[in-house]
Amino acid sequence: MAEEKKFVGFICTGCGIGERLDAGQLETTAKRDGKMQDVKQHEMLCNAEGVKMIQDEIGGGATHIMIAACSRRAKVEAFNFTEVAMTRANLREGVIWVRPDTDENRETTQEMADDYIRMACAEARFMTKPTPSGEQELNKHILVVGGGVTGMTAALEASAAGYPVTIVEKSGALGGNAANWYKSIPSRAPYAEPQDTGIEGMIELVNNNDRITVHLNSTLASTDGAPGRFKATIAEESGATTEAEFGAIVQATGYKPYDPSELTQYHYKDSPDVVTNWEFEALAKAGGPIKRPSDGKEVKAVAFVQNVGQTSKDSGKLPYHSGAGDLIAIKQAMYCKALNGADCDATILFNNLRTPGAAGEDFYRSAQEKMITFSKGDVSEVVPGGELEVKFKDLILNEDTAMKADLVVLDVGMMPNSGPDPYAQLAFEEAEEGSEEKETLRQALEVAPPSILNLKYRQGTDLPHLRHGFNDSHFICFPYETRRTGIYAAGPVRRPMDMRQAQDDAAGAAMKAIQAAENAGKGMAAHPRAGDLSYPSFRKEGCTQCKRCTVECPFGAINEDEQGYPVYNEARCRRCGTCMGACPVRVISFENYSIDTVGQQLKNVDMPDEFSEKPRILVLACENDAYPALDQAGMSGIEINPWARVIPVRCLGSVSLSWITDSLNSGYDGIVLMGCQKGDDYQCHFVRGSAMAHERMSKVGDTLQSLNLEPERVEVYEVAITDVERAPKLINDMAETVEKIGMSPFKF
Amino acid sequence: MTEVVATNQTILVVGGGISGMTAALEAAETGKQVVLVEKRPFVGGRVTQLYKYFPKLCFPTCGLEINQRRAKMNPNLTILTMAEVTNLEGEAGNYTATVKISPRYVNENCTGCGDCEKAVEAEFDNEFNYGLAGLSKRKGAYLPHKMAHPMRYVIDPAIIGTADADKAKEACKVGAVDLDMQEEEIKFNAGAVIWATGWQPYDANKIQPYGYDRFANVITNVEFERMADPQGPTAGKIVRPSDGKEAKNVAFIQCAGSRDQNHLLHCSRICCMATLKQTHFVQEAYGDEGKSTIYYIDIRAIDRFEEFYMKVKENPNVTFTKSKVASIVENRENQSPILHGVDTEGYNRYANEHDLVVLAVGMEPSVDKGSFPVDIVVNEEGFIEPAPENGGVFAAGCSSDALDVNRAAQQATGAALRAVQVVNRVAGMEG
Amino acid sequence: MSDLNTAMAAKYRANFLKEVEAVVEEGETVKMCMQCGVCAGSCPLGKHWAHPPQEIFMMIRAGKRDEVLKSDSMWMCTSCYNCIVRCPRGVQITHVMHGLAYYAKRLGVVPEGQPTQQVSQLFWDNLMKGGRVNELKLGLSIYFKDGFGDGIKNAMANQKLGMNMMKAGRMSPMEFLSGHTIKDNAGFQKIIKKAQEIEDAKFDGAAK
Amino acid sequence: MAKKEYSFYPGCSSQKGATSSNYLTSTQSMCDVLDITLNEIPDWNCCGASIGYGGGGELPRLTLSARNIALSEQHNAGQEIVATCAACWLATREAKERFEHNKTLFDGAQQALAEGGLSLKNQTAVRHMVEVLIEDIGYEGIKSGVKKPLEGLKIAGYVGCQTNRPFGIVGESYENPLYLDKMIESVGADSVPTYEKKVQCCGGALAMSEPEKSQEMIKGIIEAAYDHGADMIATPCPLCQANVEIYQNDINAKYGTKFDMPVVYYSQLISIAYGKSAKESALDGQVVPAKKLEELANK
Repeated sequence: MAEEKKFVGFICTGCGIGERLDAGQLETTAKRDGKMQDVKQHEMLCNAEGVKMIQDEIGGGATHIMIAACSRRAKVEAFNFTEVAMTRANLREGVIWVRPDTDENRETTQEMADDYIRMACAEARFMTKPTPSGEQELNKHILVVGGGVTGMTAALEASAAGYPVTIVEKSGALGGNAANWYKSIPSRAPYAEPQDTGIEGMIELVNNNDRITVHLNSTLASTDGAPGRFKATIAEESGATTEAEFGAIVQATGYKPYDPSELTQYHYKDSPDVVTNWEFEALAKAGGPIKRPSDGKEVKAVAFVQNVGQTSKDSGKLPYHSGAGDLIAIKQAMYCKALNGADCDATILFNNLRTPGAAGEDFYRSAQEKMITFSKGDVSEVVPGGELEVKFKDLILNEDTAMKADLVVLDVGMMPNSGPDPYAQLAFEEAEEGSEEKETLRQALEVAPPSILNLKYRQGTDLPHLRHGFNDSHFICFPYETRRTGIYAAGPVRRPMDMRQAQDDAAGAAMKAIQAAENAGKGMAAHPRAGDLSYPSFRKEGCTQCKRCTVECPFGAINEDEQGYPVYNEARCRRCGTCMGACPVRVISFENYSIDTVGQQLKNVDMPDEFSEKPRILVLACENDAYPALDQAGMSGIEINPWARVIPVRCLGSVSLSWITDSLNSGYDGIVLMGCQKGDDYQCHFVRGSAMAHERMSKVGDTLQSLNLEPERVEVYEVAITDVERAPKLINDMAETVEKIGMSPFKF
Repeated sequence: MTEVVATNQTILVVGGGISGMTAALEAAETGKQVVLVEKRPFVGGRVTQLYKYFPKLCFPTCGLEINQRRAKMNPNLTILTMAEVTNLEGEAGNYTATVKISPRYVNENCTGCGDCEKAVEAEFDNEFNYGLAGLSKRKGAYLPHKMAHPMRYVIDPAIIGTADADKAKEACKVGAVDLDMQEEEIKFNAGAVIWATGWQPYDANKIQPYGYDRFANVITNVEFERMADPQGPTAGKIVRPSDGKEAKNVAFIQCAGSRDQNHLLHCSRICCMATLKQTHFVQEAYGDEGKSTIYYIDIRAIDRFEEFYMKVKENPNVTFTKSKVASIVENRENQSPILHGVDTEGYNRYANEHDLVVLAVGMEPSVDKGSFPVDIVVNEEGFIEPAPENGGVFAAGCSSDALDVNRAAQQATGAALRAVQVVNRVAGMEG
Repeated sequence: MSDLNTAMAAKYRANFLKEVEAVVEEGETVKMCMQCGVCAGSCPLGKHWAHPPQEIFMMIRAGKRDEVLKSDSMWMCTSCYNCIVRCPRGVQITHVMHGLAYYAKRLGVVPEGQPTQQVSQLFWDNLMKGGRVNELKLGLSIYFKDGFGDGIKNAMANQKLGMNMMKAGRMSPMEFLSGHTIKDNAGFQKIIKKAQEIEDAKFDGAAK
Repeated sequence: MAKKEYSFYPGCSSQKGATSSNYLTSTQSMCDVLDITLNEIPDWNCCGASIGYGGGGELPRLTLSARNIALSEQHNAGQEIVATCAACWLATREAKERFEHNKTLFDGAQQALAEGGLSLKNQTAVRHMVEVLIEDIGYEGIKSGVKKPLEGLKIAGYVGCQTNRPFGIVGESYENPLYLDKMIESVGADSVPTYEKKVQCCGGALAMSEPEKSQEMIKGIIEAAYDHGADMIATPCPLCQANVEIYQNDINAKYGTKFDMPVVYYSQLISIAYGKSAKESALDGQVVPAKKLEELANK
C-alpha cells in the first residue's frame, strides 16, 4: 500500500488573476470537481511568503500539489518542489492574457479557468512523484573506441578529470592516421608554420597514465546494457576476449581518405607521381628532400589540386567537403619549401580557399609570405609523364592553361569510419518479404561496413547516421545530442574536421560521457529532459507483444525478451513518451506522465451540451515549441478562442490515439495537435515524434468515419516556437471550422 | 545584497551567451556548482537576436527554450545578470572573483506582468535591434525580449529620478520595483573560470567605403537578421530603412571588415553561411521576385555546410560575384545604393544598383586584451589562445576563435570539462 | 636596355613573381594579393586599364612577363592611392604600378609613344636641369613631345588656357629665360648621380 | 595665440609665377594672422611629384626628398617640415617612412647625400599645412580670428586624393573626410558634407598625358558641386585646384557644359575671412574669378 496521499491546491490571485477571475469559484471547483483536500489562495504565490505557504503545506503532509497561477514555464525556480508531485494550471498566460477583459467575456473566461483547474487537479490525482529506479549504480569508467588523436585526447581529458578510461583500438598501435603525418596544421599562434603532430608524446602520456587501459588489435565483439552499466566484450585479434563494464562510451573511430582511382582525369592510378594528400605525408615524413615516387628525383615543382572528388552531386563523389583540405595543402606546400628549398615551386590550385578563423587566415598569409602560389583554377586533367602537366582553367585570368609539375598532390576528402546505419537494418527487417525494397536494402546492407559497437540493441548495432555516414547530432545548439544515450561520437566520424577541432571535440564528448555516467548513477535522464527521474514502465498483463514500442523508440532504449515483451533500459531512455504514444493497448506509462495524466485532464474538462453553443477544442501542444509560442502569444495579448483547452505534451510522439478517440467520443468538437517540424530538417528533439504523430493521426480518419464525424475536426500542425501569431490562429481557425460544420453530436 | 555561495570547487562562467550557457549547464548537469555572470539583463546572448540558424533554418529560440528550462530547473547553477567580472585574483583551483552588479531596479518579486511598462511613458531606441533600434522603441521599463530569462523587467537607469520611475513603482502590485537599488560589488571563490564573453559585430562605421554611416539602405547582417524576425522592428518585413519600401533586390557584401588588415585580420567563418542563409529570407519574402547578389572573395561553407551552399547556388535568384566591392555610392534620386567594383573572374566592371545592401560584418572578439583581469595569452586577432599559461581560465566559444553556434557549443562543452578537471583536482586534494 | 631585359628574363625564367620581388619598387608585397579585386574596382581610371592591378598581380604569378611589362596598364595610374588604402592585404599597389612602369621603361619595353611615360620622362628631365620644375618649359616640352607639328597644334589649342594663366599671374614667360633653379645645383647633380648609380647597381646585381 | 614656427617646403608650383602662386600668397597672408612663421627650407628642390617615378626610379626619387629633409634638419633644426602642396607633403613623408623601414634605401640615400656634403637624420616630422591648422590651431582657433564670416556662401570642400591618401589626417576617413567641411564652417560659410566627389581623383599628373580621361573625371567633380548648389569649390591641393579650375573651358567646349565654377584654396577662404584684401588673398590669381568672395573682401 502506497503512503497516504494528500492533495492541496494553491491559487494565486496576483498578476490580475484575482481581478479577472472569481477566485472563490476557482477554489470551489478545485475542491468539488478537482477533489483537492485543501485549497489556499495567495495574492502573490511566487513571493517568499507564498512559497513558504506551499512549503508549510508540504511539511504538513501534502504529497500532491496543484498550483494555479502562471504558465509552467514561469517562476520555475520559485515553484520547484521536487519532494512532491506537482501540476500547474496556467491561468495567466493561458487564460486572462489571451482573453479580452470585457464583461461579455467574463463568463467564458471564468469557464476556461475553471476547466484548467479541473485539468490540473485531475493530472495531479493520477500522478506520482518520480523516484529513481536504482537500475544502475555509478560507474565512472569510460570506454573510448578508437586510439587516434581524438580517442587518445578523449581518454587523456577524461582521465585528467579523474575518470578511468579504456581505449579499444583496432590496429596494432595508437596514433591513427596522424601517426603517419610529417607535421600538422598549427594549433597555436602565430599559426605560421606546420608544427609537430605531438602524436608520440600523446602515446607516451596514454601509456604512462595509470587511469588509462589500452587494448590494441582489439574490437568490440558486443556492447550491451545502458549508461552506467554498459557491458562490453573486447575481442583481441588473437581470439582472447575481455569483459568489462563502463559508465559511458566515446566513439572516436575517425575517417579514411577518399580513393580517387575512379576519377580518371587525374590519372591517379596511372602515375606514381600523382598522390593523395595523405600519401604525400609519407613522402615528407621519409625525410627531406621530398623525392618523387617514380624515379626518386628531388621535386622542384609541386601542384596541389584541391577539392578532388568533393562538393559534388556526381555519384561516387562526396557531396560535402573535408574543410581542412586547403589548410593541409598549405601545410604540405610549406614542406616543399622547407625540405626542398625555397626554389621548389608549390602551387595550390583552389576554388574557394577554405582557411577560416584566425588560425586559418594567418596560415594562409604565412604561405603567401613563403611565396607559395595560389591560383583560383579548375583542374580538368593531370597528364602523366616524365614531367606532369596539370591542365586547368585559370578562373581569374579566364583562360585555359596548364602548368608543369614533378609531383601532383590530390586533396581528397575524409570519409567517416562509422558502423552500419541501424535504421537501414531496421528498414530491412520491416520491409515486406520478397519486395523490391527489401532486395535493395539487402544489397545496401551487404556492402555496409562491419559493426563497430555491436550494440545488443533491438534498434540496431551502431550509432545512427545523420548524413553521408557521419554520426553527428542533428542539432545546432546541441552538438552532442546523441540518439544512443551515453554513447558520444567525437572527431571526424562525427563531421570532417582537422586535428585541433578533433581535440576540442574529444574533450566535449568526454564531458558528455562523464555526465552521462554520473547521471545514470543517479537515475536521471540525459538531455533534453536532464534531471528527470521518471521512467517508463509497462503492464505486462496487457501487453500484446506488438513491438510498436521497441521499433519506434528513437533512442534504442527498449529491447525485447524472448517472448517479444519489451525490456526497458531506463538509462538509455530519454523520457519522450514515444513508446507510450505507440502502444495501442495503453500499457506504458511514466510516474508523472501517463495515459491517465493526460486522459483524465481532457475528461475533466466541463463539456457543455450540444445546444449550449459552447464548443470544446482540445489542443495538444509540444512543450518545447508550440507551448512557449502560446505563452508568448499571451504575453503579446493575442487572443485565443475561449473554447480551447491546451494540454502540453512532452512530444507529439507521446500522444496516444486513445486520447483522440476518447476526446471525440466525449464530445470535443475539434482537436488541434501542434508538434515540431518534421522531415529532413526535423526539429523534434525526440527525432520522429512529430512525424509519427502525423502518421498516426492519418489513421484517425477511420475513427472519425465510424463516428460519422467530419475529418476537419482533427488537425495536426508543425508549429515553431516563433509562431507567436500563427499558433493562436490555428486554434482560432479550428473554432471557425467548428462553427461552420457544427457541434459534435457526442456530448453527454 | 546578492548572496553567492561558492567555493574553490565552484566553476565561474563569464558570459551567458550560447557558449557560456552551454558550458555552465554541462558542468551543472554533471553535478558541479556553477556561477554564471552575464553583463546583459538576460542570458542567451546574441543568438536571442538571430532569426534562424544555418543550415537547418531552425529557430534559435527553440534551443534557447531548452537551455533556459535546463537553467531554471538546475539547483547547481546560479545566474547573475547585469553583472560583470571586474577582477580576478589567484590561480587555478583558487580564484577570487570580484563582480559588479548594476541595479536593475526590479527585484525577484517581478512576475513579468508588464504593468510597469504600461505605466511608464519614456521611450528609448530598442538596442535589441542593433542599428535598426530607431525603428522600434522600447519603454523605460521593459522586458528585453519575450523569452528573456530571467523573466524580470528592467528599469532603464535614464528614468531613475524622473516621474516615470515613480509611475513604474506605483504600477507594480507586487512590490518588485525598487528604485533605491544600488550598484553592488561582491566577491566569491572559484576553482576554475570559463571565459565566454563572445563577440560583437564589427563596427560597420569603420568600413568607410561602404557608407554604413551615410546611407540608410546599407545595413549589417545582424540588423538584417532582426529585420527578418517577425518579432523584430519591421515585423519580419524585408524593407528599405530609407522609405519602408520592399527590398527585393538585396546585395550581400562578404568580408565586410574580415580578412582585412585595416579591420579584422581573421576570417570570421560564419558570415558566408549567414549570408547563404539570409538569401532564404529574401526568397521567402518575395519568391522569384526576391533577388540576392553575393559579393565574395571565397565562399567558406566548409564540410557539411557545402551542401547548403550547393543548394543556394542552384537557386536562379541568387547571384555570386567574386569581388570585394570597392565602394558604394548612393543614387540620390531614390536612395538606392550603387555598388562599384570588378568581378575578378574574368575582370568585369560593374556599377550595380540594389534596393538594400547587407554588410556581412565579421566577429570581433569581446575579449578586452588591455583590461583582462588575469594574465592570459591572447593572439593577434584578440582571441584567447589554448595556452597552459592561462592556468584555470578556459576560453569557450567565440572568445577562443570565430565560431558558428554549433562549433561554439561544441567547444564550450570541452571547456566545461577542462574546468571540471580543475575543480575535481581541488576536490581530490580537499577530500 | 634590352640587354638587361634579356638578362633578367634569362635569370628568372618562369618566375616573374620572384623577379618582381627582387627589382620592382615594393614588389615584395605582390605575393600577398588574394585576388579580391578591390584595387581594380577602386581605380578612378579603372575602365581604361587593359589589365587592372588585381589582374596584373595574377599575371605576375602566372609568369606572363611580357604581357605585363609591355602593357600600358600601369601607366594609367593617377597616384590617387585609393587602392592602397583599401587593399586588405597591404599590397603597395600604387608604388608597385609605378615600379612596374619604371622597370618597363628601364627594360625598354614600354609601348611606343605611351604619353604618360613620355610626360614622366620629360618631367624628370626638366626637374633634373635645375633642381626645380620649370612649368613653362615642361608644358611646352609636353606639347612638343610628338614633334614640332603637333606641338604647334597643341600650343594653339591651349593658347587660351595659357593666356588665362598668365593673366592670373600663374604662368610667367620669364620662366622661359631664367626660371627657378636651386643655388647648389652642382651639389644636387652629384647627389642624384650617385643615387642613380646605386639604383643602376641594383638592377645590374639582380641581372647577374 | 602663441607664435608657431615651421620649416616650410613650398614646392615648385607655389613659386612666384607658377601655377599655384596664389596658394603661397594666401597661405602667407593666413599665417600672418595666425602668427605662424614659415621658415622656408633653404635651397629646397623638387620632390619628384607623383609623375617623376617614370623617369627617376626609386632611390633617385626618394633622394630628392632626402635632400630636402637634410637641408631642413641642417638649417631649420628642431622645426617640423610643413608643406602646402599635397604631392610635396606625400613625397617627403613617404620618403621619410620608407627610409625608416628600409635600411638599404636609407643607406643609399645617405651615400648619395654625402656627395653633396649633406647628411640625413630623418627625424623630422613631415606635415601638411592642413594638419597644422586642425591640430595645432584647431577649428576654434581658426574661428577666433574671423572678422568677416563668409556668410551665405555655400562651398563644396574638395579634398582630392593626396592630402587624404595614403596618409590622410588623423581621425578622418579616407572616404568621407570632414575636416575641410569643418574648416569651411569655421569661417562662417556653409559646407556640403555630403558632397560625393570630395575624394574623387581629378586625374592628377595625368591631366597632361591623358587629358580626355582626366577631364571626364573633373567634369564629374564640378557637376556634383553644381548639383549641391555650391557657389564654389575649395581645396587644399594645388594640382586639384589647377585641374578643376583651368580646364573648365575645354570641358565646356567638349561636353557643351557651361561651367564657371570658382575653385579656391582653403587658405584664401581663411585669409578673406580674416579681413585680408582680395589681393592679399590672391583672388586675382583665379582663372575662374571667385566673384562672391571678391565682393565679400571688398565689403
